[in-house]
Amino acid sequence: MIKITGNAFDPWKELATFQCEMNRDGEFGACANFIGTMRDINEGDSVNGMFLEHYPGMTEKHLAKIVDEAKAKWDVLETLVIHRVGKLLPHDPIVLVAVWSAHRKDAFEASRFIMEDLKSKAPFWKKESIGATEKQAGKTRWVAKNTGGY
Amino acid sequence: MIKITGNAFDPWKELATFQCEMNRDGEFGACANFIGTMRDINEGDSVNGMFLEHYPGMTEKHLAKIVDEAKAKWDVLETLVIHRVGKLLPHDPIVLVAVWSAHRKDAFEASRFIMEDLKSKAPFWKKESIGATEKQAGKTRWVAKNTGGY
Amino acid sequence: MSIKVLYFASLKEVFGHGEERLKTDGLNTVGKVWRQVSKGHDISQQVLFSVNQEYAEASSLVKDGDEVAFFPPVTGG
Amino acid sequence: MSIKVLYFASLKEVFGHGEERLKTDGLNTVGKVWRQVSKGHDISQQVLFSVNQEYAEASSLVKDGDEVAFFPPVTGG
Repeated sequence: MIKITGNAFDPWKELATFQCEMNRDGEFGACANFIGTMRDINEGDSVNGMFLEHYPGMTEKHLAKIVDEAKAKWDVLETLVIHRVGKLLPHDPIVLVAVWSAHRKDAFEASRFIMEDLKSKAPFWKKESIGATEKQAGKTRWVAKNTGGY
Repeated sequence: MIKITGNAFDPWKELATFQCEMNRDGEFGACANFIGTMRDINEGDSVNGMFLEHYPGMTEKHLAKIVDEAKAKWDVLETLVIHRVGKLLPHDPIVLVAVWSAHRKDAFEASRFIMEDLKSKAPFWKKESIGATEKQAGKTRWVAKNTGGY
Repeated sequence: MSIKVLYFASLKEVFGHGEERLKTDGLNTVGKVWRQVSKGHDISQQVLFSVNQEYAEASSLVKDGDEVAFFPPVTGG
Repeated sequence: MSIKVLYFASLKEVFGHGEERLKTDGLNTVGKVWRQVSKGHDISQQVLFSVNQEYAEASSLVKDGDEVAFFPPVTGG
Protein backbone atom coordinates (compact mmCIF):
# COMPACT_ATOMS: atom_id res chain seq x y z
CA MET A 1 0.00 0.00 0.00
CA ILE A 2 1.19 3.52 -0.80
CA LYS A 3 -0.15 6.53 1.05
CA ILE A 4 0.66 10.21 0.62
CA THR A 5 -0.87 12.09 3.51
CA GLY A 6 -1.20 15.70 4.62
CA ASN A 7 -1.85 14.57 8.19
CA ALA A 8 0.52 13.53 10.96
CA PHE A 9 0.75 9.76 11.27
CA ASP A 10 1.85 7.37 14.01
CA PRO A 11 4.23 4.86 12.36
CA TRP A 12 3.74 2.16 15.00
CA LYS A 13 -0.05 2.32 14.76
CA GLU A 14 0.13 2.26 10.96
CA LEU A 15 2.40 -0.80 11.08
CA ALA A 16 0.23 -2.61 13.61
CA THR A 17 -2.97 -1.93 11.66
CA PHE A 18 -1.53 -2.77 8.26
CA GLN A 19 0.12 -5.98 9.47
CA CYS A 20 -3.17 -7.09 11.02
CA GLU A 21 -5.24 -6.24 7.96
CA MET A 22 -2.84 -7.76 5.42
CA ASN A 23 -3.81 -11.05 7.07
CA ARG A 24 -0.69 -13.08 6.27
CA ASP A 25 0.12 -14.37 9.76
CA GLY A 26 2.23 -17.49 9.65
CA GLU A 27 3.59 -16.66 6.19
CA PHE A 28 5.92 -13.81 7.05
CA GLY A 29 8.96 -14.45 9.21
CA ALA A 30 10.51 -11.03 8.68
CA CYS A 31 9.49 -7.39 8.71
CA ALA A 32 12.12 -4.73 8.08
CA ASN A 33 11.02 -1.17 8.28
CA PHE A 34 12.40 2.33 8.26
CA ILE A 35 10.97 5.54 9.69
CA GLY A 36 12.36 8.93 8.75
CA THR A 37 11.57 11.66 11.27
CA MET A 38 11.98 15.43 11.14
CA ARG A 39 14.90 16.62 13.24
CA ASP A 40 15.06 20.05 14.88
CA ILE A 41 18.49 20.82 13.46
CA ASN A 42 19.92 20.65 9.92
CA GLU A 43 23.31 21.77 8.63
CA GLY A 44 24.01 23.38 11.99
CA ASP A 45 20.84 25.51 12.05
CA SER A 46 17.80 25.16 14.26
CA VAL A 47 14.75 24.21 12.22
CA ASN A 48 11.26 24.98 13.55
CA GLY A 49 9.15 23.64 10.71
CA MET A 50 9.11 22.29 7.19
CA PHE A 51 6.95 22.33 4.10
CA LEU A 52 6.94 19.22 1.97
CA GLU A 53 5.90 19.73 -1.65
CA HIS A 54 5.25 16.87 -4.07
CA TYR A 55 4.10 16.32 -7.65
CA PRO A 56 0.59 14.85 -7.35
CA GLY A 57 0.28 12.04 -9.86
CA MET A 58 3.96 11.53 -10.63
CA THR A 59 4.89 10.96 -6.97
CA GLU A 60 2.35 8.12 -6.58
CA LYS A 61 3.31 6.61 -9.95
CA HIS A 62 6.99 6.71 -9.11
CA LEU A 63 6.52 5.12 -5.69
CA ALA A 64 4.42 2.34 -7.26
CA LYS A 65 7.23 1.74 -9.74
CA ILE A 66 9.86 1.49 -6.96
CA VAL A 67 7.73 -1.02 -5.08
CA ASP A 68 7.19 -3.08 -8.24
CA GLU A 69 10.94 -3.11 -8.86
CA ALA A 70 11.57 -4.30 -5.31
CA LYS A 71 8.99 -7.06 -5.73
CA ALA A 72 10.68 -8.17 -8.94
CA LYS A 73 14.10 -8.29 -7.28
CA TRP A 74 13.23 -9.92 -3.93
CA ASP A 75 10.70 -12.36 -2.49
CA VAL A 76 8.40 -9.84 -0.91
CA LEU A 77 5.00 -10.62 0.59
CA GLU A 78 3.72 -7.12 1.40
CA THR A 79 4.95 -3.51 1.42
CA LEU A 80 3.75 -0.36 3.11
CA VAL A 81 4.98 3.10 2.09
CA ILE A 82 3.66 6.26 3.77
CA HIS A 83 4.96 9.76 3.01
CA ARG A 84 3.89 12.97 4.64
CA VAL A 85 3.33 16.19 2.63
CA GLY A 86 2.39 19.75 3.55
CA LYS A 87 3.34 21.48 6.80
CA LEU A 88 5.42 19.49 9.29
CA LEU A 89 6.80 20.17 12.74
CA PRO A 90 10.03 18.81 14.29
CA HIS A 91 9.63 15.23 15.58
CA ASP A 92 6.93 14.48 12.98
CA PRO A 93 7.44 11.23 11.07
CA ILE A 94 8.07 12.03 7.40
CA VAL A 95 8.31 8.63 5.77
CA LEU A 96 7.67 4.98 6.57
CA VAL A 97 8.84 2.06 4.43
CA ALA A 98 8.05 -1.48 5.56
CA VAL A 99 8.57 -4.83 3.85
CA TRP A 100 7.27 -8.23 4.96
CA SER A 101 8.86 -11.42 3.63
CA ALA A 102 9.37 -15.06 4.59
CA HIS A 103 13.12 -14.61 5.25
CA ARG A 104 15.10 -11.66 6.54
CA LYS A 105 17.46 -11.05 3.61
CA ASP A 106 14.60 -10.05 1.32
CA ALA A 107 13.00 -7.72 3.87
CA PHE A 108 16.30 -6.00 4.73
CA GLU A 109 17.39 -5.46 1.15
CA ALA A 110 14.00 -4.53 -0.32
CA SER A 111 13.22 -1.99 2.41
CA ARG A 112 16.56 -0.27 1.96
CA PHE A 113 16.24 -0.32 -1.82
CA ILE A 114 12.79 1.29 -1.69
CA MET A 115 14.00 3.90 0.77
CA GLU A 116 17.11 4.81 -1.26
CA ASP A 117 15.15 5.06 -4.50
CA LEU A 118 12.52 7.18 -2.77
CA LYS A 119 15.20 9.55 -1.40
CA SER A 120 17.02 9.89 -4.71
CA LYS A 121 14.14 9.90 -7.22
CA ALA A 122 10.62 10.31 -5.81
CA PRO A 123 9.43 13.86 -6.49
CA PHE A 124 9.25 15.46 -3.05
CA TRP A 125 10.90 18.72 -2.01
CA LYS A 126 11.58 20.06 1.47
CA LYS A 127 11.55 23.70 2.46
CA GLU A 128 12.85 24.37 5.93
CA SER A 129 11.88 27.16 8.27
CA ILE A 130 15.08 28.24 10.02
CA GLY A 131 15.38 29.49 13.61
CA ALA A 132 14.53 28.11 17.02
CA THR A 133 10.92 29.35 16.75
CA GLU A 134 8.70 30.31 13.82
CA LYS A 135 8.45 33.93 14.99
CA GLN A 136 12.14 34.38 15.60
CA ALA A 137 13.34 34.35 12.04
CA GLY A 138 10.81 33.70 9.31
CA LYS A 139 13.71 32.66 7.10
CA THR A 140 13.07 29.67 4.86
CA ARG A 141 15.28 27.67 2.51
CA TRP A 142 14.83 24.78 0.12
CA VAL A 143 16.90 21.75 1.06
CA ALA A 144 19.44 21.55 -1.77
CA LYS A 145 19.99 17.84 -2.12
CA ASN A 146 19.58 14.56 -0.23
CA THR A 147 22.73 12.82 0.95
CA GLY A 148 23.47 9.34 -0.35
CA GLY A 149 22.46 6.45 1.84
CA TYR A 150 24.68 3.61 0.66
CA MET B 1 18.22 -1.71 25.99
CA ILE B 2 18.42 -5.49 25.82
CA LYS B 3 15.52 -7.66 26.97
CA ILE B 4 15.22 -11.44 27.07
CA THR B 5 11.63 -12.31 27.83
CA GLY B 6 9.58 -15.44 28.41
CA ASN B 7 6.39 -13.53 27.59
CA ALA B 8 4.78 -12.68 24.26
CA PHE B 9 5.54 -9.08 23.24
CA ASP B 10 3.95 -6.59 20.85
CA PRO B 11 6.80 -5.14 18.77
CA TRP B 12 4.93 -1.97 17.81
CA LYS B 13 4.01 -1.18 21.42
CA GLU B 14 7.59 -1.88 22.55
CA LEU B 15 8.92 0.46 19.85
CA ALA B 16 6.42 3.20 20.65
CA THR B 17 7.11 3.01 24.39
CA PHE B 18 10.89 2.81 24.07
CA GLN B 19 11.07 5.67 21.56
CA CYS B 20 8.97 7.84 23.83
CA GLU B 21 10.98 7.02 26.95
CA MET B 22 14.40 7.36 25.33
CA ASN B 23 13.47 11.04 25.06
CA ARG B 24 15.64 12.02 22.07
CA ASP B 25 12.96 13.65 19.91
CA GLY B 26 14.48 16.06 17.43
CA GLU B 27 17.87 14.30 17.50
CA PHE B 28 17.00 11.15 15.60
CA GLY B 29 16.08 11.36 11.93
CA ALA B 30 16.11 7.64 11.30
CA CYS B 31 14.86 4.46 12.91
CA ALA B 32 15.52 1.14 11.19
CA ASN B 33 14.11 -1.92 12.79
CA PHE B 34 13.61 -5.60 12.17
CA ILE B 35 11.06 -8.01 13.59
CA GLY B 36 11.44 -11.77 13.25
CA THR B 37 8.18 -13.68 13.62
CA MET B 38 7.46 -17.39 13.98
CA ARG B 39 6.05 -18.90 10.79
CA ASP B 40 3.69 -21.90 10.73
CA ILE B 41 5.80 -23.78 8.20
CA ASN B 42 9.52 -24.65 8.06
CA GLU B 43 11.41 -26.82 5.58
CA GLY B 44 8.11 -27.92 4.09
CA ASP B 45 6.58 -29.09 7.39
CA SER B 46 3.76 -27.56 9.38
CA VAL B 47 4.99 -26.25 12.70
CA ASN B 48 2.57 -25.82 15.59
CA GLY B 49 4.91 -24.53 18.27
CA MET B 50 8.49 -23.88 19.27
CA PHE B 51 10.70 -23.93 22.33
CA LEU B 52 13.47 -21.36 22.48
CA GLU B 53 16.37 -22.23 24.77
CA HIS B 54 19.15 -19.82 25.67
CA TYR B 55 22.26 -19.62 27.83
CA PRO B 56 21.33 -17.28 30.68
CA GLY B 57 24.28 -14.99 31.29
CA MET B 58 26.18 -15.60 28.09
CA THR B 59 23.23 -14.61 25.89
CA GLU B 60 22.87 -11.22 27.57
CA LYS B 61 26.64 -10.66 27.54
CA HIS B 62 26.91 -11.56 23.87
CA LEU B 63 24.03 -9.27 22.86
CA ALA B 64 25.60 -6.40 24.82
CA LYS B 65 28.86 -7.01 22.96
CA ILE B 66 27.12 -6.95 19.55
CA VAL B 67 25.42 -3.67 20.41
CA ASP B 68 28.71 -2.16 21.59
CA GLU B 69 30.37 -3.21 18.34
CA ALA B 70 27.58 -1.60 16.34
CA LYS B 71 27.93 1.61 18.36
CA ALA B 72 31.68 1.63 17.68
CA LYS B 73 31.16 1.18 13.93
CA TRP B 74 28.25 3.55 13.30
CA ASP B 75 26.81 6.79 14.69
CA VAL B 76 24.03 5.29 16.73
CA LEU B 77 21.86 7.17 19.22
CA GLU B 78 19.85 4.32 20.76
CA THR B 79 19.25 0.61 20.29
CA LEU B 80 16.54 -1.76 21.42
CA VAL B 81 16.94 -5.56 21.25
CA ILE B 82 14.21 -7.90 22.48
CA HIS B 83 14.39 -11.69 22.19
CA ARG B 84 11.74 -14.16 23.21
CA VAL B 85 12.60 -17.43 25.00
CA GLY B 86 10.53 -20.39 26.23
CA LYS B 87 7.39 -21.69 24.56
CA LEU B 88 6.21 -19.88 21.41
CA LEU B 89 3.26 -20.25 19.08
CA PRO B 90 3.13 -19.52 15.34
CA HIS B 91 2.73 -15.77 14.59
CA ASP B 92 4.54 -14.85 17.82
CA PRO B 93 7.29 -12.25 17.42
CA ILE B 94 10.66 -13.85 18.24
CA VAL B 95 13.09 -10.97 17.94
CA LEU B 96 13.11 -7.20 17.59
CA VAL B 97 16.18 -5.13 16.70
CA ALA B 98 15.82 -1.36 16.40
CA VAL B 99 18.40 1.38 15.88
CA TRP B 100 17.88 5.13 16.07
CA SER B 101 20.40 7.51 14.46
CA ALA B 102 20.60 10.99 13.00
CA HIS B 103 20.95 9.71 9.41
CA ARG B 104 19.58 6.63 7.69
CA LYS B 105 22.80 4.91 6.62
CA ASP B 106 23.83 4.29 10.23
CA ALA B 107 20.42 2.95 11.26
CA PHE B 108 20.14 0.64 8.24
CA GLU B 109 23.61 -0.81 8.57
CA ALA B 110 23.74 -1.09 12.35
CA SER B 111 20.35 -2.81 12.61
CA ARG B 112 21.28 -5.38 10.01
CA PHE B 113 24.69 -5.94 11.58
CA ILE B 114 23.16 -6.54 15.01
CA MET B 115 20.56 -8.89 13.54
CA GLU B 116 23.09 -10.93 11.54
CA ASP B 117 25.45 -11.23 14.47
CA LEU B 118 22.55 -12.26 16.72
CA LYS B 119 21.44 -14.93 14.23
CA SER B 120 24.93 -16.36 13.75
CA LYS B 121 26.42 -16.06 17.25
CA ALA B 122 24.00 -15.27 20.09
CA PRO B 123 23.37 -18.47 22.10
CA PHE B 124 19.74 -19.30 21.35
CA TRP B 125 18.41 -22.65 20.10
CA LYS B 126 15.06 -23.46 18.54
CA LYS B 127 13.21 -26.72 18.89
CA GLU B 128 10.21 -27.05 16.60
CA SER B 129 7.05 -29.02 17.23
CA ILE B 130 6.08 -30.54 13.89
CA GLY B 131 2.55 -31.17 12.64
CA ALA B 132 -0.48 -28.98 11.99
CA THR B 133 -1.59 -29.29 15.63
CA GLU B 134 0.23 -30.14 18.83
CA LYS B 135 -1.84 -33.32 19.38
CA GLN B 136 -1.46 -34.61 15.84
CA ALA B 137 2.17 -35.50 15.96
CA GLY B 138 4.10 -34.74 19.09
CA LYS B 139 7.25 -34.92 16.99
CA THR B 140 9.90 -32.34 17.78
CA ARG B 141 13.22 -31.44 16.19
CA TRP B 142 16.03 -29.03 16.86
CA VAL B 143 16.54 -26.51 14.07
CA ALA B 144 19.92 -27.50 12.67
CA LYS B 145 21.37 -24.18 11.58
CA ASN B 146 20.34 -20.64 10.69
CA THR B 147 20.61 -19.58 7.07
CA GLY B 148 22.94 -16.71 6.22
CA GLY B 149 21.37 -13.31 5.84
CA TYR B 150 23.83 -11.40 3.66
CA MET C 1 0.39 22.25 -30.71
CA SER C 2 0.16 23.00 -27.01
CA ILE C 3 1.54 21.43 -23.84
CA LYS C 4 1.07 21.80 -20.09
CA VAL C 5 4.21 22.92 -18.25
CA LEU C 6 4.67 22.48 -14.50
CA TYR C 7 7.28 23.91 -12.12
CA PHE C 8 7.96 22.66 -8.60
CA ALA C 9 9.65 23.82 -5.42
CA SER C 10 12.30 26.52 -5.94
CA LEU C 11 11.57 26.61 -9.68
CA LYS C 12 7.93 27.42 -9.00
CA GLU C 13 9.18 30.42 -7.00
CA VAL C 14 11.59 31.50 -9.73
CA PHE C 15 8.82 31.39 -12.36
CA GLY C 16 6.19 32.86 -10.05
CA HIS C 17 3.69 30.15 -10.97
CA GLY C 18 3.45 26.37 -10.90
CA GLU C 19 1.63 25.76 -14.17
CA GLU C 20 1.20 27.23 -17.64
CA ARG C 21 0.04 26.23 -21.09
CA LEU C 22 2.60 26.71 -23.82
CA LYS C 23 2.38 26.89 -27.61
CA THR C 24 5.11 24.54 -28.69
CA ASP C 25 5.50 25.15 -32.41
CA GLY C 26 9.07 24.13 -33.11
CA LEU C 27 9.65 22.91 -29.53
CA ASN C 28 9.76 19.16 -30.11
CA THR C 29 12.14 18.17 -27.29
CA VAL C 30 12.17 18.79 -23.53
CA GLY C 31 15.50 20.57 -23.89
CA LYS C 32 14.04 23.04 -26.38
CA VAL C 33 11.02 23.69 -24.17
CA TRP C 34 13.35 24.34 -21.24
CA ARG C 35 15.54 26.77 -23.19
CA GLN C 36 12.39 28.64 -24.23
CA VAL C 37 10.81 28.95 -20.78
CA SER C 38 14.03 29.58 -18.87
CA LYS C 39 15.09 32.49 -21.06
CA GLY C 40 15.67 35.55 -18.89
CA HIS C 41 15.59 33.61 -15.63
CA ASP C 42 18.69 33.21 -13.52
CA ILE C 43 18.75 29.51 -12.74
CA SER C 44 21.97 28.24 -11.24
CA GLN C 45 20.83 24.91 -9.89
CA GLN C 46 20.44 21.53 -11.51
CA VAL C 47 17.06 21.02 -13.20
CA LEU C 48 15.31 17.68 -13.72
CA PHE C 49 12.78 16.98 -16.46
CA SER C 50 9.69 14.79 -16.73
CA VAL C 51 7.21 14.12 -19.54
CA ASN C 52 3.79 12.76 -18.63
CA GLN C 53 4.96 12.10 -15.07
CA GLU C 54 8.01 10.04 -15.99
CA TYR C 55 11.62 11.17 -15.84
CA ALA C 56 12.88 12.43 -19.22
CA GLU C 57 16.11 13.62 -20.86
CA ALA C 58 16.73 16.89 -22.66
CA SER C 59 16.43 14.93 -25.91
CA SER C 60 13.06 13.34 -25.03
CA LEU C 61 10.33 14.15 -27.56
CA VAL C 62 7.32 16.29 -26.67
CA LYS C 63 3.98 16.00 -28.46
CA ASP C 64 0.65 17.79 -28.39
CA GLY C 65 -1.14 17.52 -25.05
CA ASP C 66 1.91 16.34 -23.10
CA GLU C 67 2.55 17.32 -19.50
CA VAL C 68 6.14 18.52 -19.09
CA ALA C 69 7.58 19.31 -15.67
CA PHE C 70 10.76 21.01 -14.45
CA PHE C 71 12.03 20.64 -10.92
CA PRO C 72 15.16 20.72 -8.75
CA PRO C 73 16.81 17.59 -7.30
CA VAL C 74 14.37 15.81 -5.03
CA THR C 75 14.72 15.97 -1.25
CA GLY C 76 11.98 13.74 0.17
CA GLY C 77 12.08 10.97 2.72
CA MET D 1 40.89 -28.48 40.22
CA SER D 2 37.22 -28.48 39.33
CA ILE D 3 35.10 -26.76 36.68
CA LYS D 4 31.42 -26.31 35.90
CA VAL D 5 30.35 -27.87 32.58
CA LEU D 6 27.13 -26.87 30.80
CA TYR D 7 25.34 -28.49 27.84
CA PHE D 8 22.61 -26.83 25.80
CA ALA D 9 19.86 -27.79 23.36
CA SER D 10 20.41 -31.13 21.59
CA LEU D 11 23.63 -31.72 23.55
CA LYS D 12 21.73 -31.40 26.81
CA GLU D 13 19.48 -34.20 25.55
CA VAL D 14 22.43 -36.35 24.48
CA PHE D 15 24.07 -35.99 27.89
CA GLY D 16 20.80 -36.30 29.80
CA HIS D 17 21.62 -33.25 31.93
CA GLY D 18 22.48 -29.59 31.43
CA GLU D 19 25.11 -29.13 34.09
CA GLU D 20 27.79 -31.06 35.94
CA ARG D 21 30.91 -30.45 38.00
CA LEU D 22 34.03 -32.05 36.66
CA LYS D 23 37.43 -32.84 38.20
CA THR D 24 39.82 -31.51 35.61
CA ASP D 25 43.20 -32.87 36.63
CA GLY D 26 45.14 -32.96 33.39
CA LEU D 27 42.31 -31.32 31.41
CA ASN D 28 43.86 -27.91 30.81
CA THR D 29 42.17 -27.05 27.49
CA VAL D 30 38.58 -26.98 26.29
CA GLY D 31 39.38 -29.62 23.68
CA LYS D 32 40.66 -32.02 26.35
CA VAL D 33 37.56 -31.43 28.48
CA TRP D 34 35.37 -32.12 25.44
CA ARG D 35 37.19 -35.36 24.57
CA GLN D 36 36.74 -36.50 28.17
CA VAL D 37 33.02 -35.75 28.51
CA SER D 38 32.03 -36.84 24.99
CA LYS D 39 33.62 -40.28 25.33
CA GLY D 40 31.00 -42.94 24.63
CA HIS D 41 28.47 -40.46 23.21
CA ASP D 42 27.54 -40.50 19.56
CA ILE D 43 27.79 -36.86 18.54
CA SER D 44 27.67 -36.24 14.82
CA GLN D 45 26.95 -32.53 14.80
CA GLN D 46 29.20 -29.50 15.07
CA VAL D 47 29.91 -28.47 18.68
CA LEU D 48 30.74 -24.94 19.83
CA PHE D 49 32.71 -24.13 22.98
CA SER D 50 32.64 -21.32 25.50
CA VAL D 51 34.67 -20.55 28.62
CA ASN D 52 33.20 -18.20 31.22
CA GLN D 53 30.43 -17.23 28.81
CA GLU D 54 32.71 -16.23 25.93
CA TYR D 55 33.32 -18.22 22.76
CA ALA D 56 36.45 -20.35 22.98
CA GLU D 57 38.59 -22.63 20.82
CA ALA D 58 39.59 -26.23 21.46
CA SER D 59 43.00 -24.88 22.48
CA SER D 60 41.63 -22.34 24.98
CA LEU D 61 42.94 -22.86 28.50
CA VAL D 62 40.71 -23.92 31.37
CA LYS D 63 41.47 -23.10 35.00
CA ASP D 64 39.99 -23.93 38.38
CA GLY D 65 36.45 -22.63 38.84
CA ASP D 66 35.85 -21.93 35.14
CA GLU D 67 32.45 -22.36 33.50
CA VAL D 68 32.83 -24.35 30.28
CA ALA D 69 29.87 -24.84 27.93
CA PHE D 70 29.25 -27.05 24.90
CA PHE D 71 26.43 -26.40 22.46
CA PRO D 72 25.34 -26.89 18.85
CA PRO D 73 25.29 -24.08 16.24
CA VAL D 74 22.95 -21.30 17.39
CA THR D 75 19.52 -20.86 15.80
CA GLY D 76 17.98 -17.80 17.43
CA GLY D 77 16.37 -14.71 15.92
